[in-house]
Amino acid sequence: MSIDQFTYSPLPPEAEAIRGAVRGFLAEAMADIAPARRAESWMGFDAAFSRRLGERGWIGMALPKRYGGAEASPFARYVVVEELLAAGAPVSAHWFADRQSGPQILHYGSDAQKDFHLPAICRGEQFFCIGMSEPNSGSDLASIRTSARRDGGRWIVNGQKVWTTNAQRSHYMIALVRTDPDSKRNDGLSQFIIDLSLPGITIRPIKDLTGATHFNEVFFDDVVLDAGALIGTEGCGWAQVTAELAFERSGPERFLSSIALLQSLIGAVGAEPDALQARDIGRLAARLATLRQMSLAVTAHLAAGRNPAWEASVVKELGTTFEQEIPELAEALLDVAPATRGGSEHARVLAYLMQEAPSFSLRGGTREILRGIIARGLGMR
Amino acid sequence: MSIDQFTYSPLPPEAEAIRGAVRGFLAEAMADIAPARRAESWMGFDAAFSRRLGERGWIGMALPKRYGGAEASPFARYVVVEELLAAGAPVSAHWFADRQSGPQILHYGSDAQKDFHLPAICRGEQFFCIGMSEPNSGSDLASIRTSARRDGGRWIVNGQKVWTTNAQRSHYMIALVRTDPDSKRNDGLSQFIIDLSLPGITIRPIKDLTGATHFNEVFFDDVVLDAGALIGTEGCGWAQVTAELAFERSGPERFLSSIALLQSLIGAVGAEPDALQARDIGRLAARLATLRQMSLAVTAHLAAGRNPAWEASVVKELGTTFEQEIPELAEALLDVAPATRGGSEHARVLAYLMQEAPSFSLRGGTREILRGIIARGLGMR
Amino acid sequence: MRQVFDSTVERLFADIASPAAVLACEDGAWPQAMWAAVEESGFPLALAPEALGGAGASWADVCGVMRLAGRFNVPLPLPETILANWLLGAAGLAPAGGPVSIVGGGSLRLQGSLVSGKAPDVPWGGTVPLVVAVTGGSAPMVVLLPTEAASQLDGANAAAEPRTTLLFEDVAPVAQAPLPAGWPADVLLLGGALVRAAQIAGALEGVLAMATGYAGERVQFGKPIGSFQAIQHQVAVLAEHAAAAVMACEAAFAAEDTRIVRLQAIAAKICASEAAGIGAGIAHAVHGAIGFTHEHSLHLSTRRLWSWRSEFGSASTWSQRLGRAVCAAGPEAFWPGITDGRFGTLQEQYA
Amino acid sequence: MRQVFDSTVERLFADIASPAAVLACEDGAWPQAMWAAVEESGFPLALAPEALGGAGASWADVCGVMRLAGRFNVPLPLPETILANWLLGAAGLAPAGGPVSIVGGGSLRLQGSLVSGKAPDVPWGGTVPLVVAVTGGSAPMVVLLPTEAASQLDGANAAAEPRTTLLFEDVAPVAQAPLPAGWPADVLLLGGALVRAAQIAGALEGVLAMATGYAGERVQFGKPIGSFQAIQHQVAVLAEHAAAAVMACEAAFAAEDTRIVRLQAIAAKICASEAAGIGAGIAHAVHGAIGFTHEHSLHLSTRRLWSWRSEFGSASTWSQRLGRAVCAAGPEAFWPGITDGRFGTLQEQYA
Repeated sequence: MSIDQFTYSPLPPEAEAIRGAVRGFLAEAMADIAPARRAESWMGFDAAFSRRLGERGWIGMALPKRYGGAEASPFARYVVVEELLAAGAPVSAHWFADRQSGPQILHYGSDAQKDFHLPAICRGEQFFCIGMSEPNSGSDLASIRTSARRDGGRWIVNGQKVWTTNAQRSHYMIALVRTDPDSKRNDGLSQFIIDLSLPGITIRPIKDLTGATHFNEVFFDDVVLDAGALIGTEGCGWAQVTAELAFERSGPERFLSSIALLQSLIGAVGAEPDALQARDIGRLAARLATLRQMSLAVTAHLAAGRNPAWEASVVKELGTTFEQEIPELAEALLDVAPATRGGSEHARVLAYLMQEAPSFSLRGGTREILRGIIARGLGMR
Repeated sequence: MSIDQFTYSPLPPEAEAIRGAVRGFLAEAMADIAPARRAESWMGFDAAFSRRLGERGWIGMALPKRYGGAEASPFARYVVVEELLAAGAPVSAHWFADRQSGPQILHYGSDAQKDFHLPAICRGEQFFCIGMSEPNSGSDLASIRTSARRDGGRWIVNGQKVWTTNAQRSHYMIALVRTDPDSKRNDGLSQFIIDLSLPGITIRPIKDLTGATHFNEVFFDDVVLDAGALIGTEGCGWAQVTAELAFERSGPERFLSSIALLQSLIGAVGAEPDALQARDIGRLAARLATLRQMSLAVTAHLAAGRNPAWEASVVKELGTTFEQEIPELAEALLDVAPATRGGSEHARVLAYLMQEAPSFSLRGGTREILRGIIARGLGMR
Repeated sequence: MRQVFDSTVERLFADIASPAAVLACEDGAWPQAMWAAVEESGFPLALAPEALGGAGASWADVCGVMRLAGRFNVPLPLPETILANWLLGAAGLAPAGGPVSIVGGGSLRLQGSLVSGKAPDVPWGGTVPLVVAVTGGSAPMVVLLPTEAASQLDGANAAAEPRTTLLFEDVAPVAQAPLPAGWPADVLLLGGALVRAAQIAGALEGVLAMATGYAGERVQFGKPIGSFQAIQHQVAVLAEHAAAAVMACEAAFAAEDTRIVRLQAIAAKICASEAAGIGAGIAHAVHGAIGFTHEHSLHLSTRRLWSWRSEFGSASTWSQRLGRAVCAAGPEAFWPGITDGRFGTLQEQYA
Repeated sequence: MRQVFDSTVERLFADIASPAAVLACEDGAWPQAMWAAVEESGFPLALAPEALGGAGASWADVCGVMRLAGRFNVPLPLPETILANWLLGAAGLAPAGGPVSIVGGGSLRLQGSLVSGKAPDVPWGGTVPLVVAVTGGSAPMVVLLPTEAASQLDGANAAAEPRTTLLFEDVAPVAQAPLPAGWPADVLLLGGALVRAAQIAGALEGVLAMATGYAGERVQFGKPIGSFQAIQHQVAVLAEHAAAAVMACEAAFAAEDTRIVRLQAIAAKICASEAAGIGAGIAHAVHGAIGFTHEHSLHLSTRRLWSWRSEFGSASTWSQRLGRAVCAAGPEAFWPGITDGRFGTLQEQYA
């Protein structure tokens, strides 16, 4: 692992060419959406909006054409995604399908799974969630206890997932569960595509501290799955999950979560910042420009078929720090208190992101986990 | 351990009353000393200056009158010490004798040791160093290997100390060595007062990155000590050392090391700071005022005979952070590059303290050690 | 008096301000029974002079009350009322009955015998019948104003505590008197900063206890997370900053008379506000996902930390004011300023 | 060309710039043999046009050269000479033979055919025979000035690299030509910032390697300190910032022609300078006392990091310039500015 892997990787012209169309669409489609709503970033849910994106071919772009994709490069998808995030578009409905489930089904899925899921994903009609954490395995995924037991040609699932984003609004979950009851730690885990409308599944939304419900508890009580629900290879779930981590950790969503606040801060500060405001805003702009280049460098590795998991961890760690710094700096640069009722639009965006920011370093690998990965990649142990 | 231990502990009027005399003396004695020299803080060595302080009764102030002290309160000593440090007075010669060795000899020493050492310490004529670290025991003092072996009524010392501040300019070392060769870790350690002029002792100064020589390697090759060199109880060296840690970690020297730079920064910024300069300088002033109150609160506990080791660790950790922040902020607030030759006086003070600052979190317990102590004091382990 | 006060209010708050009770106030409803219990305790009049029916206590006596109000997330304008009645008393006016809030900023002015102007983000400004303010201009007056006479813009901070902007137009004060000679016109801003600093210190004690407790219970990778060095060090940093906030407040409340020492009060708000951001961030990092839920009571404290640090002047705002005073005084005056507790002229030292 | 350049200079620097050789230069003596080896390599002329006898390389080609100059603490004005010859070439002037330095700031002005004014802190300004500067005023000129004609004030940065202030009074340039149309008058400040950013990135690669290596060797409490979570996490943060510095530089040097993209160059200096402070602090914390000694070579890098971050505009200075441009452009222009790599008008984009 070396920092030399961060080589300059400009967006190819054919990817850059999409930007104008996306911006044009967003200018129209987002015209009436207030900053406080845009501040939800990729947590904003709007099924109709996702279908509109699907119509334009901006979901599952990298998938083969026969499944409804555009066989576009990861860079083309990158342009679409960064424009959606920068505008604060409500992309949550299709987010996990586009980022993780679609590529994973393409890579590990059976033909039947591909035929069934991928076209619907590309249309923005099938929404996925990712079932990973359990009550006693937050960062420690290897301690997963939810089980799938063979029963003839079927699987019986029992257990519980927690912190599952969007479970209550998704059609399917790709869940990591234990298929070998005698296995320990990372062994004996497998992935299943679970239809969330099946009997025996109970989904209980968890209110977060702002009162919003993004997370869920999902209970499995003798849920019966067809043999076809297994995705990939039995017992290889851990390897399948870790192979996608670089996709999950390096995208622009790992540093753009607070962009709505940065924009509203620039507006609230006005055209003539004082020395403190200019310094901190300029510094954030420099860091954002650099994070974007780092993220593009990882995208280039992914496009070349490599697994830049270490580099992706670097991007996420720095990106999360950036996202979490923005509410702190916004507080420091203007004498505006955060407001959950009344106040200025900026005060409400500030309140929302100040409260959400702690979650940025929890989701997708905590700071401790990522720093550990980075250190081990440097040869420390 | 509780943060409630930080109670308001104002300086008593009789201690405050000394301040004027100290300031008056320093205004005269320090008139010709340039800021870059004052920046050395308690590393500045001037034996003549120490004797002048001794003449005024400002060394060993808390010691009994019969030994040349003033039986003053720890608060009176506090006022003298903070004024010396704030002025950047060269106090290094008598520093360890005043802070640690004198009190320790009073506490653990024999009558002979007291009679011999304490009056000379108070006169500013006997200088001490503290022999703790060894090549393979930096933070890990329990792994000390320098040994003192009984030989009839005498002790034979062999081994090596390192990072011993001022050894090359001190008359005595109080050394922590292993007296029980079969002991492990913290057991079997004892303290000795070692006359550094004895045969078999070699002192080799270590240049630091600025080219200054504060540290030394000290080698002991069959050094013969009288029985009277043992201080305190054989085998109790560890307890004796740890009992004084609160004294060592809570004084104003733990947050005033960069005060010369802060003062020169205020001067270089001028009377009309911009928003960034005003914010950071104001913040530092607030933090300094608070650190001083925290340090005084620990002094009050010490004066009352308690052992506020936990609270002292909090002061040192915050104080070190403050001291190390100042060069970073000075760099950020003015477009002045540090200068080791030429440049402004401020640029030279900046260069000196920027380079010295890393040592602030090494001496007297590293950041890692102190945070560990603080966490354990909160019940974590 | 301090110890009696502390133990009394701790029992009181433990009784009336459970997490559930605090949470129940987030819809903006006024907890009348909770206030009645506080009023019965007499603490709203703690700093009013005995001659005017108050307890005649000093700021030092009520430091613990303020800290505990923060620690228990008490959803009442008790600190504001104590401060309001203190200023009324200092101006020779009788304390107000019931909850009273304060106007820390804005642009109120007295023309003839009527007050006009804007009072932004007044704590519980839409609920309390009265607010105390200091009017601007060359002869500042302490005025007690009826809120029902103001137009009101509803609002709430990040902890859903009411913050109402009041617009006064030719409103006659219920009472008025000149600000005591030599007192600065921003006394309520400074006083508000002081009490918020103490509430922050109290809330930090709370989150420190929660973080320490949780780190000892929660098991990951087969051992309590509190045994991981990264968690230990984060909690240590939280403790350091909580300790600094406590110390800064204790020093600021320690004036022997009922005045506020300006440097200490400013230092308290700066250190506490900085500690608030650091502490809230660490507490959430330690608690992980569970601390991010509505069900866990951590957010009752952290959302207040995120709010209180910005109220009555943020760390930046006060740091800039202090920094300008430090620079104007110059480098030679810096250290004497720290030991004497003041920068600049004597008149600016007290509120 | 990049790979050939990189491997060539890496061998060259490894050969001539050992820690002992670097340290030997700290007394200010000019290492003539070291410079002769560099000059023989041809790199001083890398960016000069082929038509004028240079190598005609692009900025992208020499990014590695600059990084390696930083990594090996090369005590020579090589980056300055490359930059100087680049600007001379862009102005149509022949490259200078030998070492040439640059004037990044100050107040040089051309009156008639003579240059006067102050050039502060010129790298090796007391050693090199010539410096390149851009004169102020409405018609900025690229001038090549003889240092022997200037009064000199000796100085050195924290790494004891010579930084000499030159005072010119009615000095005739050795060569001069108008600054290319549309190029900003601060091109040497920007270019200086760019090369210092790359040197910082290189030095950070060096301290990262040293910290990682030392953490694996040094044993405390019975195990390598690299197995302690607190050390691991610190080294991880060092690696993150070193990576950011490398990336920012690579992007800034990547313009297809020989011009400098302004936003990327500024971003590189900001990110690298911030990384310099963080990285130097962590490297020293990891190394403990041994890294604080003169004998250990860590300080060869850290003292340069502490110097280079302040030279040709600190992180604060450039951040303030960028921040003012961002705010002037307004919130709607922010994201397009990031993707397009510019804020404000086109003329400001290039140097």
